[in-house]
Amino acid sequence: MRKWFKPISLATVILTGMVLIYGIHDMPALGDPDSPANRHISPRYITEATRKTATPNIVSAVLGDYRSYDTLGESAVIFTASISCLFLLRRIRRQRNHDD
Amino acid sequence: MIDQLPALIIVAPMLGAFLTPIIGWRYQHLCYPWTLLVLTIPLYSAVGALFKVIRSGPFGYNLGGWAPPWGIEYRIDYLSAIMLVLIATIGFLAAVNARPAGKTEFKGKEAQLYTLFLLQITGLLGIVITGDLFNIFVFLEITSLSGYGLIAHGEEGAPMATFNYIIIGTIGASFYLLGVGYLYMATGSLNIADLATILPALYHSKMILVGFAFFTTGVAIKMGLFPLHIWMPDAYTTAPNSVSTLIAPLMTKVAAYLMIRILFTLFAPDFAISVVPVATILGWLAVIAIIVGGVKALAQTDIKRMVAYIMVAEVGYIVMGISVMNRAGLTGAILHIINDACMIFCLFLTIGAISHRGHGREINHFQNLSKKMPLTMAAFVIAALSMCGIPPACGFFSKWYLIMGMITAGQWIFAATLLGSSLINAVLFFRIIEKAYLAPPESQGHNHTDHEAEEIERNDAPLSMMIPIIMSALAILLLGLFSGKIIDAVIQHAVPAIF
Amino acid sequence: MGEVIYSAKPLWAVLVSMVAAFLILLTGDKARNLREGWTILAALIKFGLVFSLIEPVLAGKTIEYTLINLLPGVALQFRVDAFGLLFGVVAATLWIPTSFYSIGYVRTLNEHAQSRYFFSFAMCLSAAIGVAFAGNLLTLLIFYEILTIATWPLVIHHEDESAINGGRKYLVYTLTAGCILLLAIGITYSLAGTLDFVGGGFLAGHGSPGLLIILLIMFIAGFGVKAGIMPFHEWLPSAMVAPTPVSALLHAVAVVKAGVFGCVRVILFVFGPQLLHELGVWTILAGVVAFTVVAAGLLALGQDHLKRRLAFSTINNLALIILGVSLLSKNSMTGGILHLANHAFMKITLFFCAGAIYVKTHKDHVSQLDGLGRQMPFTFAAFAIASMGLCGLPPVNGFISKWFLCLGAVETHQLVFLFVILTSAMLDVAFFFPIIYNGFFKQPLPDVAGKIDEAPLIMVIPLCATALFSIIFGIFPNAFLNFFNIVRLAVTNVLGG
Amino acid sequence: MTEYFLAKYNFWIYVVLMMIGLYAMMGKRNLVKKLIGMNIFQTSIILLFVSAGVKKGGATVPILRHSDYGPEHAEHLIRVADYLNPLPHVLMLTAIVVSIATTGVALATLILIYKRYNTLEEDEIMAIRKDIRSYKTPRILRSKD
Repeated sequence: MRKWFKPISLATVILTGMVLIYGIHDMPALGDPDSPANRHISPRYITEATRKTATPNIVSAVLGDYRSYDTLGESAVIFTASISCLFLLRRIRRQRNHDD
Repeated sequence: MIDQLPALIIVAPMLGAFLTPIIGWRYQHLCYPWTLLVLTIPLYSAVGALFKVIRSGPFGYNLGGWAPPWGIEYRIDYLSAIMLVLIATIGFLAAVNARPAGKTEFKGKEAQLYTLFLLQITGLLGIVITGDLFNIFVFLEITSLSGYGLIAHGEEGAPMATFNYIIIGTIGASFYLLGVGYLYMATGSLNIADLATILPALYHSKMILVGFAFFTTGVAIKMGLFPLHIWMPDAYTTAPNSVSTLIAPLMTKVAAYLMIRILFTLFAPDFAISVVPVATILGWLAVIAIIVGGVKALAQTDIKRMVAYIMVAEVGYIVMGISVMNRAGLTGAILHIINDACMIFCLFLTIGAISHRGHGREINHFQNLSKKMPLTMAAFVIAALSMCGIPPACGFFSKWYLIMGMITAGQWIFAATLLGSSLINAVLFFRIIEKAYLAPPESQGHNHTDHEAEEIERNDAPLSMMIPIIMSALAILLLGLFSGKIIDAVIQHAVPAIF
Repeated sequence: MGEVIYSAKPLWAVLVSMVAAFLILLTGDKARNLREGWTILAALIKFGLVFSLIEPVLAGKTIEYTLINLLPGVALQFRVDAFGLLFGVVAATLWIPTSFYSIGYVRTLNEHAQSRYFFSFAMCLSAAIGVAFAGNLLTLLIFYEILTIATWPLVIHHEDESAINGGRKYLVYTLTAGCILLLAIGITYSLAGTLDFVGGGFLAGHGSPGLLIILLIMFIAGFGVKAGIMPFHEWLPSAMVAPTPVSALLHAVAVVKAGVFGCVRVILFVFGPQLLHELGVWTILAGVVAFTVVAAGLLALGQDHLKRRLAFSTINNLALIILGVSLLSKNSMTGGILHLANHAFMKITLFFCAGAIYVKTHKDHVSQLDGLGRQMPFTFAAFAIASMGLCGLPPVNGFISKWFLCLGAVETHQLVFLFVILTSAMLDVAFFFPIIYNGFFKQPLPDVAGKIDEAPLIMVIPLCATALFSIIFGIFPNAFLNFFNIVRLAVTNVLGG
Repeated sequence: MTEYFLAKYNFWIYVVLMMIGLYAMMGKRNLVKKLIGMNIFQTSIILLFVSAGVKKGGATVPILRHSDYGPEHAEHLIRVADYLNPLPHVLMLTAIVVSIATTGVALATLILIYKRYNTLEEDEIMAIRKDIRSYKTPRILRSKD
């Protein structure tokens, strides 16, 4: 089983890579201002965000207002991680104290 | 108030989680009532949302007042409404159940247990409620991270299982994010409803195909679908009992929900049939999952690991229902998401109670358990019968719809696998029931057993475990009896109209 | 078909023993008299409810009650027609003597886990009545599966090696059958879009002949397991490890008859005689069943264990019922359906006798029963009456049903089946009469000679009662319960006119 | 051909990075290497997203220039092509945080693992766990003593 581990993972990786490369063909070229991503939703952010949120930094405006719930979630993620780490590691310190 | 229900569903448990460590700083014992108090809000709101949907159809909620697709939209339709109720209910009951086991498993750190508990429920609710692909990713990560933190607290092998879960789970979430990226680059949008209108014109774009592939793979990892299930049995077996009751029934189901969303809402159903043969692939993976899950479960003597492998098979059921791409099959899949969540919940609850009373998890040590813990074992029997598909427990009805789906699609092998799997379940569970209900072979001779029965001390689960156990067992029966009603009122609207 | 009455009576008839079951469990071992009181009370109420349905049904009405919608077009629905009523009446009537008998049996033997025993028993009866009154295939399946599960604790009651093995075998057979049935019903639903029983069948015109034949095979295999059709009979003799009252009511009346009932429902109310004639499979079906009749009779000869012998006799008679129905002529159907009721009375008497003998002497092998007849005259007399009935001798009720079966076989011009029926009667003589002869005329074995008297009254009275009723129904087939009229009506419902 | 590659070189880089990361996560037996692979993997996705927001032709960071700023300005005066697409940046800010959080939890778990088994080689851990399950003194710990 172990012997096959590396070949299997290599095969999976190559397969994934091939899928990825297959997808590249239809990708817009780098920096194409007419790519769908640059045309569909973002123009509105650039034109109206500053007026509506009174923030010249559009990234901040989107982060803090349009998509503020992503940011709330983001802070929850950090909070989750910090709580997890804090308490996972606290156990060890206690155990060590106990051992001493 | 009623208009803000959707926001409340997410914000209440999230803020509750933020406050829990502060409360727990001084008053550790208040964390438990606080958690229950907080969880009543999403429960109330979810039920309210469900009734609103039933009354007046799906509705959206624009967060911050920004119209979609520019802002994030919470979209509550029939499917997400019933999932919300499911998650909020099971989350609440799991929280009720968490205290006795949590006291020993998280000694002195209950504040952390309840914080992560609330965050886990927040994440699960968020995945279901939001109508924005990237927002789903964020909630997915909240769910996963709180899951990692909780599972790592388990028994001996838990950290290793958690690390594997982190690696594989991150691959899953990243694949999902990659899918979002591809779709974003092809369309420029992140809103599911918006994407659903743009995508059909692009179905043959290679970007969409690749994005779709990564979507389904990522979700399949989170779901534990067959070759990607390897993290699941270890993680759920080693997890603390107070935690596995929450994570095990819901995580896979929410991932299944996501799969339905992607296959049927984001993409039109015929994309998965005619453009890419993903339905066929999923169907056969499901067959293998059911067989492998069942056979692996047969080999276990640890009841918790056994149930974890059964879950692999149950995921197969749901995917199979999705894969046949017809009304009956999808109805069965959605019904099975609900039913299976209740059954797995009840099983993990009873396993937790049995372990809590010091009877371990080794099936061979379950002698006389029915006399020691009669109510717990009665609930276990109900869940077990439901797993075997015995009416009127709910398992029968989802199985019925799934089989109808297979018949409509003419997939006889799938149908045979389903039926065979319920027989395997019967073997699995009657093995345990025999052990728990029959006197051990040494003490035969009928005249003595009555006296012995009196000697065996009856010591059933503590009240806070008993309430969820009884509720879940009742839910299994009621969901079965009222499955017709549930389908009429909710699920039939959740199935795409073109079927 | 006639007027439809909407009434919750069928539901109550099902629920009453279910409620009683939970009351029994709550009362527990502490108050035995109260617990057994629940059983008897429920048995009487159930009988009253079912009995009150006879009159409207005979007047050509159908009693219907829809509980809740399960699927589009399929509800959890009770519909009492003549055929269902027949099974319901038989099960509800025989529960009363069995209740008394059970009490005597478990108390005399001081059985363990009595609460579980009475609980499961009451659940079984609930399920059996549910099967009888089910208005469509799905409702039937639901109660059928409940019946499967509720019987299991009774089969493994002794909790020893052979009981557990018997229980496992029972579960493997019946649960597999349940799965096959589920699939078959699913296919039926996808073909016809309905599952409601219709006299004369509803499948005609749906699906290709090949598919329908496969469907029929699946149905017969699914229900045939409980009905003990060969080669699915293996579990029944093994399940004889259960306490005798269980064997009596369940393995002679409720459970196995539920299988037969299902088979007949499928043959007459799902497929219908017309369709089966068109498909041309009825001869094959009848052939398979006829094989079971003869083979089970021959196997019974070889059994020394009394209950196993009775089990094979049961298999033999159940097959006879299905044979009668699958011959599809008016008289054979009448005979078959009537035999469903008559066989119940006779076979329960036989099992009661076997139990009474076991309680008194702890003997359960045919070869050990020599001379007991003179010490237990009532028991053996009842045994003699019932076995005469099974052999088809007048004036016991078995004669009437076998007479109609023979008439039906002649009617269809299939003399081979007539031969089968007569052979089976002959075999019955061969494996029952030695028992009676040895019991009355041989010298008793030394260890029992002169020491044995009758079993407790609470056991003897039920078995005498059922034997007496066997004779009464033999002379007046319409006495009290109107069996013959009900059967006539059931046949008319199927064939029309 | 070269142009074809050059026009989308960002994607090629991302594919290569991703394959490296994925291989490290799956094929490596050392847990820290797996974790590093995970980071490479996540970084490649961030790269993909950010490169989707690039606009050639003089676009700058999405912070409004003073000339474009002011409530009296009509919206149509702001040229969309002048600014990079802000949305991928927003998304990736979140994704980076998520990635850091995951790494943090994974590292905490690794510490737990190390304290428990005294090693971070997966094969050795498996061997120790096998011994623990069969109630033997773990062989790795024995050899170190």
